[in-house]
Amino acid sequence: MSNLEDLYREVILDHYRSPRNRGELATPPAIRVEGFNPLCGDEIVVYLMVEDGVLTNIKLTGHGCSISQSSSSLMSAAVKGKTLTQVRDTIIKFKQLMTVHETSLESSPNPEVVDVRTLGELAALQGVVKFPVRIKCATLAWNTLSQALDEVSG
Amino acid sequence: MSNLEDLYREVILDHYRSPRNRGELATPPAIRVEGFNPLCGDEIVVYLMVEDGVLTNIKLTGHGCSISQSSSSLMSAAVKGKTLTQVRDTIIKFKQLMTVHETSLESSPNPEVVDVRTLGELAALQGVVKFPVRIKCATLAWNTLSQALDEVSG
Amino acid sequence: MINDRPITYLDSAASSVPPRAVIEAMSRHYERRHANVHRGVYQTANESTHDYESAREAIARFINAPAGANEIVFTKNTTESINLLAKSWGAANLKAGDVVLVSEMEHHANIVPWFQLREALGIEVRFIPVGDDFRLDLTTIDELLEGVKLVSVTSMSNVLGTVNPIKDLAQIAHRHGALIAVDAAQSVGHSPTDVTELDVDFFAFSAHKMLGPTGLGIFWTRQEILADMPPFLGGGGMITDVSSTGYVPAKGPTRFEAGTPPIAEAAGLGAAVLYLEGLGMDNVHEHEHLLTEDALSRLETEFDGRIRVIGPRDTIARGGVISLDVEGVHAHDVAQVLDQFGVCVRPGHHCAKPLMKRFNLIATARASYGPYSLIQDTDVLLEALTDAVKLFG
Amino acid sequence: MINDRPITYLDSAASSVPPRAVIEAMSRHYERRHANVHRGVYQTANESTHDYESAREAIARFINAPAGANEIVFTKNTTESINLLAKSWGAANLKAGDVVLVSEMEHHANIVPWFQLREALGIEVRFIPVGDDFRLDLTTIDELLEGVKLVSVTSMSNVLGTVNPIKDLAQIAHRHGALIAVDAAQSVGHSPTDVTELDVDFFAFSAHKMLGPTGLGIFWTRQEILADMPPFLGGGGMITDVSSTGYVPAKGPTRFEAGTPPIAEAAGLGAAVLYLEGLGMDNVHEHEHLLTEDALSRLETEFDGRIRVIGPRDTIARGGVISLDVEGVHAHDVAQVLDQFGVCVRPGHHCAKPLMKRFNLIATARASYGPYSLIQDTDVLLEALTDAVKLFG
Ligand SMILES: Cc1ncc(COP(=O)(O)O)c(C=O)c1O
Ligand SMILES: Cc1ncc(COP(=O)(O)O)c(C=O)c1O
Repeated sequence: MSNLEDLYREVILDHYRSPRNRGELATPPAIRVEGFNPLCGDEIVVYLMVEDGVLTNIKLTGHGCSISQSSSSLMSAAVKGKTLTQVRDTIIKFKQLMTVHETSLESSPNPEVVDVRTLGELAALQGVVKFPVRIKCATLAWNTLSQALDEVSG
Repeated sequence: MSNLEDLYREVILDHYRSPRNRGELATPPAIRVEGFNPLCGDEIVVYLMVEDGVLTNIKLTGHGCSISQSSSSLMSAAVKGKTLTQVRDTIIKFKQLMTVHETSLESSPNPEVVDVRTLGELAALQGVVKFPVRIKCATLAWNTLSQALDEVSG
Repeated sequence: MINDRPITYLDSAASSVPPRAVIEAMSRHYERRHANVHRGVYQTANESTHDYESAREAIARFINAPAGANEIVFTKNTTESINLLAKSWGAANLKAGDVVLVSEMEHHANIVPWFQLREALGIEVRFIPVGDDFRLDLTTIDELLEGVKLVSVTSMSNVLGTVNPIKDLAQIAHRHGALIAVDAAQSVGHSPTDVTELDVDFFAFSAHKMLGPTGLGIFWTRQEILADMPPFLGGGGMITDVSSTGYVPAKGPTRFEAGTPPIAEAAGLGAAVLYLEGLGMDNVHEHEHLLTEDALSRLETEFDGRIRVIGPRDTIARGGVISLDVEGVHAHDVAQVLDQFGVCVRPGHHCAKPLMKRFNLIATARASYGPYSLIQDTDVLLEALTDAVKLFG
Repeated sequence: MINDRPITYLDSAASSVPPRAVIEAMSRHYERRHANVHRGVYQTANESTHDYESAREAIARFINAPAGANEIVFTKNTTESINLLAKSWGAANLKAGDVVLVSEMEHHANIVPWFQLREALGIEVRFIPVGDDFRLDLTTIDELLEGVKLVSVTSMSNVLGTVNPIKDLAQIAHRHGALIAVDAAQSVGHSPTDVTELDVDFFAFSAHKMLGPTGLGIFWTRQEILADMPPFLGGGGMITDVSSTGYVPAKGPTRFEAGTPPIAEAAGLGAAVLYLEGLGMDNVHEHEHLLTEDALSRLETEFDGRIRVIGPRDTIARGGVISLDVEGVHAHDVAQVLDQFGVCVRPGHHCAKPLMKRFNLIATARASYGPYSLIQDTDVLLEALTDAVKLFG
């Protein structure tokens, strides 16, 4: 059986209690995108500064459960200062980490596709896939970031 | 168990095949009332002549199943030429005959209330109560007659 | 058992008999997995949601919805599905003078909602006539389609058994710029369904006519159309936000699923789909086709013309619904006599009064087959009919 | 079983767990009596109709409808019942400027339909405020009732547990010439109900919250009002006649029951009513009252103020719904931890966003009792809550 320590790893609780990159950026020049999960009421606002193909700054506001909040905090730490290509790559990797095998509710991340060692702290979120309803919480920030990047590229 | 001979007595089949008092009366002086059973599509039109408190003539048109048709034919024979008081009395007796005891779908007519011997040919319809869905067929003509009498009395 | 005779169920067109697997799926749902759907975190709530959402996926697969489960809305029955079409899509897309083209063989469920829309908006409701061969008379279809915004027809008549050429109609409708809706209540449980291949726009049917439970209907439309349909019933589950000043409707099928949906019923439908897929819809169709062919030929030869079948004699494009008109015997009486033999058939206008009028009938006695029907059922039917004819001489 | 722990079901406010008698009544219906209702002649069709109509009678008795079963309409859930009220009675009797008075503690089911009517007709939707004591603030009720045609309030809040003074509100509403509708989803399965004594005009509730199945709701109104309500959904069963030019709606409750109704579900509801009558609604109420009193006092003393109950502390006019706000822990996380103990509670806004906003909350974790709840359930709940508080430190 899935168990709580898998979900609420120390790193996650730490990012929940002390979220990184909280705050706002002036728009413009920054862009601002909102994400919303109507089922649980979680909200996230992502502010992005992109200069010369590099995500130079990111800030977050919003509220939600420990998973959505820590995931957004972890995300901000993982993508800040990276090139857009690297950011997109990280998003893809994270989404793969969150993919449940259709055939089972008990899935674990797909080792062939994602090498968790390349994910750093983000790997702490891999326990979420054992709790399928919480995947939406973990991916909210990432989907919002994805949308923000689409706006950047036009 | 209920069985078919109880429902389709010879008298009933006879009235179905050779209905009495078919036809129409000129209105006025006659009055005309329609009855309709939306569930099975049975329709009946009753024409009544009432003179000095006596139902001097009755005619029927319409269509429906053997029970509704024979019941209307039997009714016309039973009430024609009777005083309105007698007619009302017959209607009440017939309705009692059709009353199912709430507690059982297998009911038979209530012998304390209706003396079937006073009903003449109408008694042939007593088998209908064993087939509760058909009671509506048997009472259609009678309800229509009842309504017509209400119109007579204003 | 009726009068010590086993029941011969020949009323599948009204409601099918769910197999044990379906009944058990629902009992199991209530016993072990019951909880309200969505918003839950705990295990049984997940399992409940899973039951509900996998039924949506099963149905999407079963009718081959191009964009899958996102196109499946659960309603309470076919009737609500068609009302949803009329009152959401119809009210938003039709205006006075626009024409909705139905047919003379429609069930009231595919007539009354359009009459209601006529009252509300002043649209015109036009009828495709039915020919003496009990089939749609399409000779003037191009004229009939003048001004038509929506064609809404049944895939199979619940009185005649006639199967309509939906794919052809879809082509013609689209050529005239009209959309096409299908009342598929009678066909989905009896033959293979492929909305993508039919190239239709809306599809409505009921779980209880395809071995599933009562209380659950299905509405399908293309994702693009669904996305633009305004909400219908308002309440919980169909919103993304509500404040004291307004509300924001949800996206996707849940926009049309206000309140607690028929969850256990969806679990039952999921099981019914698996059961039908196990049988194979081609096999179901072929099985019922053989039963129908056999019954029609015996009815023709064994009653000296005293029994008339109200429906096509040929069994190409014809389903296992056999409406009978017994000379001199009212349908109600036919059904009554048959009941004494344990034979369940349905007398009446079958909620298709315009069609009954077209053929000058008050009522027919209708026998209809399901996947579980056997040729022995027909034997008992014919034996009972013989008795009915005799009784009324 | 979850993590080898038995399930502690504390989510009855979302959906109750049907007892075996209810599940079996439905299975039996499908196995032995299933057939479509009405219009049938054969035995199983009669029995099916009998199941359906006796459920109508059982419900009429259970809520003491003055004119009996003729006043009971079956819908699919509370939400549809309120939509029926708004879209049939409301659309026919309200006009621009008329006011519908709801309260700040309503479920979306009793808000969104009125917002929809506001869009359609230009009515005003006004809110009775909720005080800091989590009860309706009725200090300005006479002013609030200015121009009001209908008061529509919940008998018990699904978030706060607050039981509203419906009888008083009915008197005040009637004095101002308004009618009163009650969203009784949360109360009917938990305390005695008497619509005659309450002297209300409309009543809406769901089978699945009173030990019955999903897919079935109930709408009650007085016979005189029902008689004048225009049809809502159109289709079979709700008409007396249909021709190619128009239709005549049926009289009585069936006018609002288009299509095949939830028949097996009605059989289940009939069994649920018998079951609840067997327990005695006074006993059910007393039982849940004791559980609630005990839980509230333990929550107060055992958590050093880290857990706040969002709802009245006193248990007079209060039901067994306990919403929790755990300091520093999101409701989603509370529910997740509780799930590991097999405890089923519901996190979220409970479809009452205006109320959540009123108290500046995003979500609560809600525990709720049913007739089958035990004090041991509370023990496990508190044990699990202790763990949650500890985990998030
Ligand atoms: C107070 C209240 N009203 C209405 C509803 C809606 O009931 P249903 O979802 O059965 O339509 C609920 C339950 O969710 C409720 O608690
Ligand atoms: C062709 C057709 N359309 C619609 C319906 C209505 O289905 P339901 O009663 O499940 O809404 C039926 C069945 O009665 C039907 O046979």
